[in-house]
Amino acid sequence: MWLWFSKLGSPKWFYELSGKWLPWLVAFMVVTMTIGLIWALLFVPEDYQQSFTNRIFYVHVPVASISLAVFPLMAVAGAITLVWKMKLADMVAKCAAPIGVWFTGVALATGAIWGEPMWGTWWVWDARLTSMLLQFFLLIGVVALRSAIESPDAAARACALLSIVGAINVPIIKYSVEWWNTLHQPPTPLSMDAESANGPEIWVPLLIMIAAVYCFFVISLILSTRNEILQRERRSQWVMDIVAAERV
Amino acid sequence: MSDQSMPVQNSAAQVSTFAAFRATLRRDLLIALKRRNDLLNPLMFFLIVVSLFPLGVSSDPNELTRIAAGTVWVSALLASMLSLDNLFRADYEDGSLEQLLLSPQPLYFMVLAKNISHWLISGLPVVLLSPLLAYMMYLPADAYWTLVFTLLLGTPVLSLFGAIGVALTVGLGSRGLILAVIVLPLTMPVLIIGAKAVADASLGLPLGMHYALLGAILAMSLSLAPLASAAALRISVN
Amino acid sequence: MSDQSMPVQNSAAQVSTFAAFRATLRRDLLIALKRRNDLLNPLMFFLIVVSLFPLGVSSDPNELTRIAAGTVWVSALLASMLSLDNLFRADYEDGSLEQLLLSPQPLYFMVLAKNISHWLISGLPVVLLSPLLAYMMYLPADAYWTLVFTLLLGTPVLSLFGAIGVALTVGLGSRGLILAVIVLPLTMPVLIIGAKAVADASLGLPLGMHYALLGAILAMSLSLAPLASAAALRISVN
Amino acid sequence: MSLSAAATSPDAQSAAVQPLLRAAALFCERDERVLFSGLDFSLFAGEVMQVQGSNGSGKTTLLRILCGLNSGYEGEIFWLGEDIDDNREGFLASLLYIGHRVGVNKILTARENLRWSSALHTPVTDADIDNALVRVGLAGYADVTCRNMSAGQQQRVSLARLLLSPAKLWVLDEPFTTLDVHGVKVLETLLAEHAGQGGAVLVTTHHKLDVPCELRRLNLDKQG
Amino acid sequence: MSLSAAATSPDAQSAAVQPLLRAAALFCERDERVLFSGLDFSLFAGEVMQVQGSNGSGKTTLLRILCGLNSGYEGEIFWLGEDIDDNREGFLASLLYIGHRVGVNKILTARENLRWSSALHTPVTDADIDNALVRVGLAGYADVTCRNMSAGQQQRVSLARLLLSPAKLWVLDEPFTTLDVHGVKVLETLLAEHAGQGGAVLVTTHHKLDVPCELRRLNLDKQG
Ligand code: HEM
Ligand SMILES: Nc1ncnc2c1ncn2[C@@H]1O[C@H](COP(=O)(O)OP(=O)(O)OP(=O)(O)O)[C@@H](O)[C@H]1O
Ligand SMILES: Nc1ncnc2c1ncn2[C@@H]1O[C@H](COP(=O)(O)OP(=O)(O)OP(=O)(O)O)[C@@H](O)[C@H]1O
Ligand SMILES: [Mg+2]
Ligand SMILES: [Mg+2]
Repeated sequence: MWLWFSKLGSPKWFYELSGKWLPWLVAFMVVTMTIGLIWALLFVPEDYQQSFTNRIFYVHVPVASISLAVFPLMAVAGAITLVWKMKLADMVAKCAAPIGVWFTGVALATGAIWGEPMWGTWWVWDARLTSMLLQFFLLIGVVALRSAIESPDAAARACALLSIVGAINVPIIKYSVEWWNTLHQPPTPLSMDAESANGPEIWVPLLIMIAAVYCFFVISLILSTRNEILQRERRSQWVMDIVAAERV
Repeated sequence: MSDQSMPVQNSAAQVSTFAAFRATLRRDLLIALKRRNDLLNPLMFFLIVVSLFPLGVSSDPNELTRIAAGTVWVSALLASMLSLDNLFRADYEDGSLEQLLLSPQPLYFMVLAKNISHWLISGLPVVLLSPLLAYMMYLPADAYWTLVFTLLLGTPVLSLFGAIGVALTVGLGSRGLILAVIVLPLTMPVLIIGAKAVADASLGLPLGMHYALLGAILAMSLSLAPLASAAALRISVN
Repeated sequence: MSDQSMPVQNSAAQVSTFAAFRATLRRDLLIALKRRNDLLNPLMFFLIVVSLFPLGVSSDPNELTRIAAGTVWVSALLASMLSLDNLFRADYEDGSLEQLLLSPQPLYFMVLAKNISHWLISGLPVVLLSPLLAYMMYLPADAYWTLVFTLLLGTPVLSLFGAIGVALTVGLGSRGLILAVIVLPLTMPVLIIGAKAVADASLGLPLGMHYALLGAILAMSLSLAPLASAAALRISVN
Repeated sequence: MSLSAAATSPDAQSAAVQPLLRAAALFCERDERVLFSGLDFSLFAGEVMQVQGSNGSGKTTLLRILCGLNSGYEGEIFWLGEDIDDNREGFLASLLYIGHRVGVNKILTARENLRWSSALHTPVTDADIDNALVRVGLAGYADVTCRNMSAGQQQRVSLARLLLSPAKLWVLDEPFTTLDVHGVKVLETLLAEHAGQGGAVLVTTHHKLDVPCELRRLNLDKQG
Repeated sequence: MSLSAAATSPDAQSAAVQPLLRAAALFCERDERVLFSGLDFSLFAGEVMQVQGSNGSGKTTLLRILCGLNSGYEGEIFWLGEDIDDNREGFLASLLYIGHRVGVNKILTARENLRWSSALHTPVTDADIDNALVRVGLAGYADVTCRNMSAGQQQRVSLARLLLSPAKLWVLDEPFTTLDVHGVKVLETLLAEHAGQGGAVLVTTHHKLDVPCELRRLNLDKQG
C-alpha cells in the first residue's frame, strides 16, 4: 500500500502513465464533444421560450459543475501536500487553481449570457450566482498567493493551507447565501424541474457534454501538470533524457 | 510541523504556557496602549465609513433605516480588516515573530493571545460604539441589542479568520490588499448572518437560529483558526 | 525647507529632473508589476467590497439601484485608500526614501511621479471596472458614463490627498488606520460631489456644475498636494 | 564530510561524550545554487563554534535550518542524540536564537521587550532584567523606548537576553554588528562564560573572534 | 572646539585651502542628553575622516545632520564655504549618503535598484552598472532579486552606488556591517581611491579602518 502510494507520488511515474493515457483521453473527448455538440446544436428541439440561446445550457451546466469540483480537489491535494509532503499533489494543486479560475469564469460568463434572455438581466444577486462569485474570488486569492510567494516550497504549503480553509468555507458560504436569499427572493429558475419536464432528448446530450467537458478538464490538468513536472524536475536525469530524445 | 501547536500534556509545561500566554497578551495590549492611535483608529474608521453612507447614498431617514443594519455590519467588517495588518507584521519585521516561533510553548496559545488582544483593541470598541451609529442611521430601537450581540459574536470571528490571512501574507512585500482578497470571502457568511439577524430583529422576527449559527461559527473558529494561523506563520517565516 | 520643492530654473537641471521623474515613475510601476498582486488587488478589493452590500444590505434590485452610486463611490474610495499604504512605506523602511530626499532634484516632481504611478496601479483599474459593478448594482444605464468620468476626475484626487496622509504617518508604527482617519475626511468632498453627480445623472439632471467642481479640485490638488506631501516626508524622515 | 576534518576537533572530547548538537549529511540549495552538501559536524558542551564564510556562503541559512526556522534542507539534525523533529519542545527549551533581525520591538522599552521574550522561556524578575542591562552597558536605559536608542543600543537590548536565558545552546547570527569596541569585549566574555558553564555557542561573524576559551571554526566556503 | 584639536589635522592643508565641508559650533541634544556641543571640524578634499564613538554617542545623528536629514540641531554647516541651506541643490548634487538602512528595494534586482538611485543624480549606462557590481564582488548577481540575496550581498549592492556616483562627498554610516573580510578590503580600497581623486569621505565604523591614505578621526566620546 505504502509502496503504491509513494509510487503514485513520483512525478516520473505520473509523467509516464499520463503520457500513455493522454491519447485515449483526447480521442474520447473529441468523440463525445463532437457528438454532444452536434446533437445539442442541431437536433435538440427548440424550446418554446428560450429560442436558440438555450443551447448554451450544454456548455453552462458541465462547466459549472466542474467548477464546483475544483475546490475540493485542491483541498485534498493540499492536505496530501501538508501531511505527506508529496510533490506531485502540489503540482496538481498548483495547476488546478488557474484552470479552476477559468472554468468558474466561463460558468459565470455563460450563466450571464443565458441570464439575459431568461431573466432579462445579466446578473442577479441570487444565492447560487453569489456563492459562485465568492468562490471565484477565493480561487483568484489562491492564485495570487501562489504568485506572491517566491519560494516554491513555502508557496506550496501556504496555498495548501488556504485551499483547505477555503474548502471548509465554500459550503458555508453556499449555505449561508442560500439561506439569506430564499427569504428575499422567490426560488430561482436554477432547478432540475425544467429538465424533468423535458424528455431524454434533452438530457442525454447533456450527459454526453458533461463527460466531454470533464474530459477536457482532466486533459488540461494533466497537460499543465506534465509541463510543471518538466519544469521542476528539469535537472533530474530522466527529464534530461526526455529533452535530449526530443532534440534528436 | 503543526503538531506542536496542539495543547501540551504535562502540567509543569502548562503552568508556564499560561504565563507565556499572559505575557504575550499583555505585551500586545501594551503596544496598542502606547500607540494610542491603535485604540482610536478602528473606532474612527468605523465612524467615518458609516457616515460616508448618509453622504454618499442618501440622507433620507427611511432609506437609511433600510440600509442601516447592512452598512453598520459592513463597516465593522472593514474596520476589523484594516486593523489586521498590525497583527503580525511588526513582529515579523523586527524579528519578534521568530522568537515566538522558537518558544517551547504551543504556538496555538500564543496566536490565540495575539488574536484576543487584537479583538480587544479593534473589535470590542466597535461593538461598544455600534448603538450610537445605529442611532445615527435610524435603525429601529428594537434592533439595537441584536446589533450589539451579533457584533459581539461576529467580530471575534473576523479577527480569527483575518489572522489566517495575515499569517499567510506576512512575509510578502505588498500589504493589505491580498489580505482583503483572501479574508473578505472567508468572512462573508458572518456578515450575511449578522446583518440578516439585525434586519430580522427590526421586523420582530425570531432570532434563535441566527445566534445559534453565529455561536457555532465562533466556537469552530476559536478552536481551528489559531491552528491554521500558527501553521501559516511557520510557512511564512521560512 | 520647502523651497527646493519648487520647480527649478536652469534648463540643464530641468532635463535631468525629467529623467529622474521618469526613472521614479518607471521604478514604481516596475515594483508593482513584479508583485502582480499590486495590480490585481485594488480591483479585487473593489469588487469584493461592492459585493458586500448586496449581501449585507439587500439583494432587491430596486433597493440596490438607489444605493448604487453611493456604494460604488465609497468602495472606490476605500480601495484607493487601502492601497495607499504601499506608497511610501516600503521606501521608508528600506531607506530609499532618504535617497529620494537627498536627490538634488525638486522633490515635487519625485512625489508627483510616485502619485501618478500609484494612481495608474490602483485608481485607473478601478475606474475601468466600475461600469461592470454599476451594472451588478443595477445603476441606471444613463449614469454609467457619469460614473466613469467622475471617478476619472476623482480617484487621482484620492491618491494625491492620500499621499499627504501617508507621508505624515510613514514614520509611525501603526499602519493604515491613522491614515484612514486623516485621509477620509479630506476626501469626503470628492465623494459627496461624485456620488451626487452620478445620482443626478440617473435622474437626468444637468451635470456641468459637478464636473467643474471636480475638475477644480483635481487641478488644485495636482499643484498643491505633492508640495504638502514633500514637506510631510521631510518631517517624517527626521 | 570534509568538514569534520576542517573543524579543529579538540582532543579533550572522547568519542564517548555525546555531542549537544549534531548535524548529519546536511544539504541545502537555494536558487539552484548548492550552499552546502554532506555537511557533518558536532557541537559539544563547552565549545564556541564560529561559522565562517564569505557573503552569501550560507551561514544564515545554516543557522536557521538548525533552529528549525527554515525547512528547505535535507539531512538530519540531532539534539542530545534525538532527532530535533521528534522532541521539538525539548530542543526549543534549550535554544536561544538571535538573528539578523534581533526581535526588539521599537515601541516598547528595553525592560518590556526583555520581560516578554523571557516569558516565552522562563520567568524572570525585574531585578534580573536590570542586572542584565547593566552588564550589556545599558544602565539607565531600562525604561527608554527602543525607537529612541541608537543601532548599537538596540543590539545590546537583544544581547541582554543571553543573560536572562537558561538555554544551553546559543545560536547567534552576526551579534557583533554595530557594537562598539567595548560592546564587542563584553559579548566575547559572555560567550566564553557560557561555554565555561557547559553551554555551547554557534556564532557567525566576520570579525576575528577573540574568546578566552575553546574556539572551533566551521568554514562554509570550502563547501559547495 | 576641543574637537578641532582632537582631530589630527594634517599639516598639508594650509589655511588658504578651502575645506569641502565645515561644521561650526554644532550642538545637538536628544532626549535631554547633550550629544555634542560646540563641535567644529573641517573636511578637506583628499581626506577620509572616521567618526568614532561608543554606541549611542551620536555618530548617526551627526551624519544625518550634516546631510540635512535631521534638523534638530544648532550651529552652522558650510559646503565650499557656503551655508548648506543657501545652496541646497548644489550641496546635494555633490553628496552621496548611505545610512543604516541602505536604500535597496528587496523586490527589485540589483540592476534596477542601481539604475533608479543613479537616475536621481546622474544617468549611467548598463555597462557602468555591470562594472560596478563586478567591482563589489557581485558578478553574476545583476539580475537577482535583492530579497534572495544574503545580508552582505544586499550591503554590497548599496556600495556599488559609490562607483556610479560623481559625488565629491561620501557620507557612510557603518558601511562595513555584514561585509566579509574580502568585502572590507574592497571598500577600504574604494575609500582610498576616492580620497586620492580629490573626494572626501566621512565614515563611521567600529572596526579598525585600514585605508592606504590620509585618515583623520573625530571622536564623539570626548564630547558631551
Ligand atoms: C452568472 C450566472 C450563473 C451562474 C454563476 C450559474 C452557476 C451554476 C452552477 C454552479 C450550477 C451547478 C452545476 C451542478 O450542480 O453540477 C448551475 C447549474 C445550472 N444552471 Fe446555472 N448559473 C448561472 C446562470 C444560469 C441561468 C441564467 C440559467 C437559466 C435560466 C441557468 C440554468 C442552470 C441549470 C438548468 C443548471 C442545471 C441544474 C442543476 O444542476 O441544478 N444558470 N449553474
Ligand atoms: N529617534 C530618536 N529619538 C530620540 N533619541 C534618539 C533617537 N535616535 C537616537 N537617539 C538617541 O541619540 C543618541 C545618539 O544616537 P545615534 O544613533 O546617533 O548613535 P550612534 O553613535 O550612531 O550609535 P551606534 O554606534 O549605536 O550606531 C542615543 O543616545 C540615542 O539614545
Ligand atoms: N530568501 C531567499 N531566497 C532564495 N535565496 C536566498 C534567500 N536568502 C538568501 N538566499 C541565497 O542563499 C545564499 C546564502 O544566503 P545566507 O543569507 O545564508 O548567506 P550568509 O552566509 O548569511 O551571508 P552574509 O554573510 O551576507 O550574511 C545566498 O547566496 C543568497 O543568494
Ligand atoms: Mg547572514
Ligand atoms: Mg549609528
